[in-house]
Amino acid sequence: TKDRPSGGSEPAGTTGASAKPLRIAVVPKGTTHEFWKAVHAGAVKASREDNVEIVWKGPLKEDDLKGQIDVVQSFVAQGVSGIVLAPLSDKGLVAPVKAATKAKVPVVLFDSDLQGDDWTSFVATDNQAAGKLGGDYLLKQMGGKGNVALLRYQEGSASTANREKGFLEAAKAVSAAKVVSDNQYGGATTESSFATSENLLAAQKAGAGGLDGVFAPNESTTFGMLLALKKQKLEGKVHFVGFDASDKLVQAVRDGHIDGLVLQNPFKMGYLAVKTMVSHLKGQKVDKRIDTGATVVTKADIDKPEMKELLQPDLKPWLGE
Amino acid sequence: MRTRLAVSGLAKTFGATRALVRVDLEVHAGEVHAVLGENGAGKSTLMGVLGGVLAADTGTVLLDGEPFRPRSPGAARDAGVSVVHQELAICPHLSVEDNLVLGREPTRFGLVDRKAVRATAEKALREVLGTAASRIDPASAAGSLSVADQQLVEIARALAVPGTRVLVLDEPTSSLAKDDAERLFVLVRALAERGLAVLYVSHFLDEVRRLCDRYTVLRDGITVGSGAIADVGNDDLVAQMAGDRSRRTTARAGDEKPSARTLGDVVLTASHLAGTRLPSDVSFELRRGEILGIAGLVGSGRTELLRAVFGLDAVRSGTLDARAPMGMLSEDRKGEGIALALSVADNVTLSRMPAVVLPGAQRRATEARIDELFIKATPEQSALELSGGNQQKVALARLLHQGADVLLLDEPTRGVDVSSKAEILALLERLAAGGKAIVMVSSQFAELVHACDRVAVLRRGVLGPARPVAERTEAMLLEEASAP
Amino acid sequence: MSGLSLGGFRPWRRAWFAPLVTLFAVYALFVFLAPETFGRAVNLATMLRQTTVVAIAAVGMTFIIIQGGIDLSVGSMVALTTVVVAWKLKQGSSVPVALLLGIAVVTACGALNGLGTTALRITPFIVTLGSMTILRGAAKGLANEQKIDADIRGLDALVTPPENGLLPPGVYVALGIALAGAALLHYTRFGRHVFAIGSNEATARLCGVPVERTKILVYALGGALAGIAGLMELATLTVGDPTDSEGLELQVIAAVVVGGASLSGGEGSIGGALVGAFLMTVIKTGCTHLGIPNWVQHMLTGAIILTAAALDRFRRRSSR
Amino acid sequence: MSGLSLGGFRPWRRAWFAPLVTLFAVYALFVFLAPETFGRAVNLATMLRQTTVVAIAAVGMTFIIIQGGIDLSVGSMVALTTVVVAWKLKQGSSVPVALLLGIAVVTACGALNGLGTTALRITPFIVTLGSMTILRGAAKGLANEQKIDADIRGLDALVTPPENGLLPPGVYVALGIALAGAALLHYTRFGRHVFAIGSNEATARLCGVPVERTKILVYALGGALAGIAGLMELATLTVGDPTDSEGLELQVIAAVVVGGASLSGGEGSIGGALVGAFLMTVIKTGCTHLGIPNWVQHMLTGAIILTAAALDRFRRRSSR
Ligand SMILES: Nc1ncnc2c1ncn2[C@@H]1O[C@H](COP(=O)(O)OP(=O)(O)OP(=O)(O)O)[C@@H](O)[C@H]1O
Ligand SMILES: Nc1ncnc2c1ncn2[C@@H]1O[C@H](COP(=O)(O)OP(=O)(O)OP(=O)(O)O)[C@@H](O)[C@H]1O
Ligand SMILES: [Mg+2]
Ligand SMILES: [Mg+2]
Repeated sequence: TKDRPSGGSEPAGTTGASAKPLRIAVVPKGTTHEFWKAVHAGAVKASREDNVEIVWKGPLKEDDLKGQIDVVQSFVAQGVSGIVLAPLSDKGLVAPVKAATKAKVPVVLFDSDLQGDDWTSFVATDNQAAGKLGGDYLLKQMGGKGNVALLRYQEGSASTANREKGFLEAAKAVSAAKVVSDNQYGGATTESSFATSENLLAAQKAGAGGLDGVFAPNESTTFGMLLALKKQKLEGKVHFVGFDASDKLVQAVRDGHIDGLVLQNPFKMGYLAVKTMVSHLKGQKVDKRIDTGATVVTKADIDKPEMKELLQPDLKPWLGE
Repeated sequence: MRTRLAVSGLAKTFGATRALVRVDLEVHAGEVHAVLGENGAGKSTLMGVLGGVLAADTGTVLLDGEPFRPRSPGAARDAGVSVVHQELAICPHLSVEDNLVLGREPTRFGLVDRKAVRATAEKALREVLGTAASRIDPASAAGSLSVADQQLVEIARALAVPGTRVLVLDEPTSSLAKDDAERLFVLVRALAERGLAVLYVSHFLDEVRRLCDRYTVLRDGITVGSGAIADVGNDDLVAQMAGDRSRRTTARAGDEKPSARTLGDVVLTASHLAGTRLPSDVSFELRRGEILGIAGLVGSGRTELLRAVFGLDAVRSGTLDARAPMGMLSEDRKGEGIALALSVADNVTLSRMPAVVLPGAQRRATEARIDELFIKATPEQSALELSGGNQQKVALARLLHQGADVLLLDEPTRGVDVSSKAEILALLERLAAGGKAIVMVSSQFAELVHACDRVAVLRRGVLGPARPVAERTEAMLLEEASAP
Repeated sequence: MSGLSLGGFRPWRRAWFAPLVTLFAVYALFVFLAPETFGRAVNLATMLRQTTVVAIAAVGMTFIIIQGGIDLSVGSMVALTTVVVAWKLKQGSSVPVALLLGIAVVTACGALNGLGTTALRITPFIVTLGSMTILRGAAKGLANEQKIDADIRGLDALVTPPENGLLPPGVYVALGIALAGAALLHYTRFGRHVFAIGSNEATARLCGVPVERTKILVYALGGALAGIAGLMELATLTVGDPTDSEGLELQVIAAVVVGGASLSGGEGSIGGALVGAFLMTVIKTGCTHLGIPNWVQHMLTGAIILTAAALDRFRRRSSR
Repeated sequence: MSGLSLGGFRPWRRAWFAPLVTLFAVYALFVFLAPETFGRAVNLATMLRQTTVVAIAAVGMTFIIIQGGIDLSVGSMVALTTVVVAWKLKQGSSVPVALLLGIAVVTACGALNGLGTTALRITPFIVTLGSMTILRGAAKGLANEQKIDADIRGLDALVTPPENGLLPPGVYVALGIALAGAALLHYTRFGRHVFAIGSNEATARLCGVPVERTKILVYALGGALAGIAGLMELATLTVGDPTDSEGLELQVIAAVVVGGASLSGGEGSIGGALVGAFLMTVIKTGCTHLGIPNWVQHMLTGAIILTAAALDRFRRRSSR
């Protein structure tokens, strides 16, 4: 942006506090999904390398747009050096980000997109492509035919909506496959995803072979669906591709209950986002878009070292837990 | 005389209960008309219909010859019928003056005119309280007043309505002290003189005799008699109210004198007891087999004395030595006396229950109390459905069921009909004879003189010595209570 | 009102009548619309299982509401239980120790709620709003703002139907709790005291009812049942989840009140609460089976809550 | 109690006193701990701006609570307003038309809440729980389960500070509403009737207070103010968000009750509600500034709600 601080030593937002290190706020969409923990770890790693201070703060409630706007505004009022943000809405955060830029607090986005271009850089997975990747893999496992269902995440969540869109794109490209349900939302928690999944499976007569494959677009829906499949003794019988990872999900891949998980690289996302912010604050030129990629992990390649790195990044050194 | 209000063939049922069956009533302009009847006879239901609170099932009401069918209390009031209901109707959070103008707030430029409110309030209070009006601060919250003062505020509110043609007073004096009641009588007579028709419900026959011109008696929702008060004796009235019910054992009146009782050991001793505000100095001693009466004016702190003794209010200084379990009957029936939503059975047995409650046993215990106190109710009825006097009896039944040795009674016979009152007093006698110790507060000094062994007078929080009732008369008590 | 009606059997006078009628109507409708999926016995079993958490919590809430209180912290308590138990299990405790600790913690929280309303005399709404927030924070803190992924060592058997049966043990646990609760409420002194306090606290106090103690016990009981509900939740989720059950309190309260309880106290029944809880599950499941979009499902749920309440009003009026 | 005490000025007797003291204490603490960031004027302005939504809704809720009711649907109403207005704007309506329509819709919803409590005589908790669910569904349906992305044509100016000032127009709007509300409550018949109904509804009815009409008006007013709060929310979000403001109702109720209102009706003040609302923002912002983790923030918020309530109890006891 135009307001890049000159000289690189003193960020414009903290006039008068010359000797202080850079203070960068990192604002995720929530704080309790494992995904954000990995982002946090990546951000900490970057902050240590560059010797800056980061403040990690998400909305109190998972996925609460107003809460996130309040947090961003608070950081602007505080005058942090920069804000690294995963916007909960591609429009709703335009104004706060604009206000931040106006107050000479630059913003780097990660995970999800934002309209306009008041931001400095965007570090993320291409969600639609990742959804399509998962969809292609699921249909391949199903032999290119059969009934598939999509368990959606939550109304109005852009990143998962894009994954859902990518998945449907893949499913609809195969004429022998039929999408039998795509309007059920699992909601924000595992518990609601589980109940919805159970009902969805029953409604589609999955037990009697009415369903050949399911797709879930994030960690909580994947876990909820996994629990429901297990409960109805359908694990391994219905093909299942999920999104993101946790210990239980990885174990399910090993057990053959989940065919595959689409993995992003949250650690890298957090790391690169903070790195990008620091470079920008130091006056270097940064790319407008940085893709952190997505891969499908399957039972076959789960023990490969590069997958291990993605699945069980060692967060301890960074989060100290 | 002109007929102001003519009621004919009025009927009203609540579910299976026939509260009014066939009521006829004629009230003239300029008279005070008594409506009499036992507890549950249907008096309050009738007043409810006149006041627009209840809608009658059948029957007609004519007001000055015009059909009168108010659809709401407001409509009745606007048509010239204003009612003081039996149950207190006060908004505790509002100030006294706001209560007095509620529903008719004077406004100026769309805003409440505080000056006019204050003027109206002061005028209304002065009318009812005369020189004693200063004891109620119009700006204070109505909830902080004593029950008696709340009742006076309510009466003042009804009187303040301009254009009133019929004034209905449903047991207005049941919680008033003598002097306030006297003032009210004078006022009511003056209003009648001015041409108002006044309907007056009361269980005090002396009062009725002094105040009213004519009467109508209801029994089980039916008009069973009416005429001029001067033409009937009290016994006749009581007989009309009770009908052929033979339960009235007037024979018991014979064994009423307390002299036969023997006093037991001391169970309650108070010495220089003082509460946070009232009372300020109370000392007495109470023995088994004894009924101690406490006389006093409104605001003298009788209620607070009992509450302090029972442990409901904090004690500031002094000592209290209670050697037996106590039970208390509150003067605030709705607030503390009974739980309206519960059944009669639950209310009666609440104070003493086995750890496991068996419905059959509970019903039997309740039925015994219902018979004992002549309560017009069934055990499974909700207390909400009872008439005021019957609710009072349920509260008393509950206390009896508790079986405590020391009974603290605050206005035990409030709202109870004449025959039941005699029964209750007789029952207290028997309880005392059975070894219970009783402290009784009543604004009816005659009742104290009649029922107690000793009476003490409470004046501004200070309790005088308890003297044997033989040495005291109603007049002496009143004199001592109101001494400056 | 108080479940002690001794007259003839007049079901339409009972608190649970209106919700039960609503339930049958809604159930029949869904069976009619989706006979092949919704009408199956296994679906009934699934719905019963899905109701256990709300049902168990609703038993406790019934006591609290009858007593004139309310408990907004029940969702947080359930989440806290899943976290405490999972954390203990992860630390290697034996299953009984972990379970007991979990239940003990939230029982204590419940008792503290009771203390807040009695000793501090703050309205229950505010006390439990405060503890709802505090306990949510505690759960998140204890779990490190993450799900706790512990080996739950067979706990999931609670919500898994046995080989040769339809209903998992959890459903029987819930039924047993409901029966015990109903007996406690209607046939013991404690239960009558709960009704009395809710109906008129001052009167109860005057009658010598130990108001403070009863209140604290009621809230502690509510906590204990929230703890058991939390175990069911953990058995279902298999992880300790600090963000779990947000908004559960409203579902539980809705179940109890749809079941005929009055929020001003003195009225309510456990049977009604169970029916109310099951009704919610039926609506949710039926909508999913019919593939009805989420937003229609929201509107239906609201409409049915209102219908049940309106029917209940009708009962009350006609019983006058 | 009713805010009309004509005696001496005894602030500690006032309903807003305890929350105000709490507010000052908490504010001072945060300024002390983070003088360079929390103490900045721009931070105060930001906090005031962030409070507008809750504050405006709390004015309406104050009326409802004083009148003896409660409104759980206010969060859904705010969300519905953002959706209706964004949808209208997207359809090309002019700004005033869209705004008026949005406010009219939720005012009608409020009036329907009132009708439910009067005509159907269902308890407010259940009526508004039902409408909370229905309106949430309606918002999602209308928005097609998506955020509505419309050009809000300068509406965001409402919450954007002008070039030469600190406070955005929205803050003044909220203040104006609060003043008008306080005047309505204390100096008009309508206001007195609201107090009277909450204090003793039967008495109010006996005195000819138009109870039904007043109640419907109060709920409609609550709806209208939720609508205006919704406009502020839309101005902040810049999108119509059907999932927005879930749980807002509890924040608003907490603000009103922390501000000294009684949930059993008859008591409450607008000043107290504003202080309560601002207190919540201060805690939230202070925690962000100090980098306090979310779970600690939860616990702090709960603790402070309880402290304010306990202080208020103390006031009431000492005023006896
Ligand atoms: N809401 C109600 N539901 C059912 N029954 C009722 C209701 N109100 C009154 N009743 C019944 O109607 C009858 C008449 O009651 P009412 O209150 O008119 O008596 P009352 O003559 O005023 O008695 P009291 O002298 O005790 O005040 C009683 O049997 C009472 O139980
Ligand atoms: N909570 C209160 N706050 C302030 N004044 C009160 C309060 N309660 C009662 N009072 C006043 O204290 C005085 C004594 O009240 P109390 O009820 O003890 O009198 P009492 O002799 O029992 O009269 P009553 O005949 O009404 O029962 C009354 O003047 C009353 O107005
Ligand atoms: Mg009567
Ligand atoms: Mg008294």
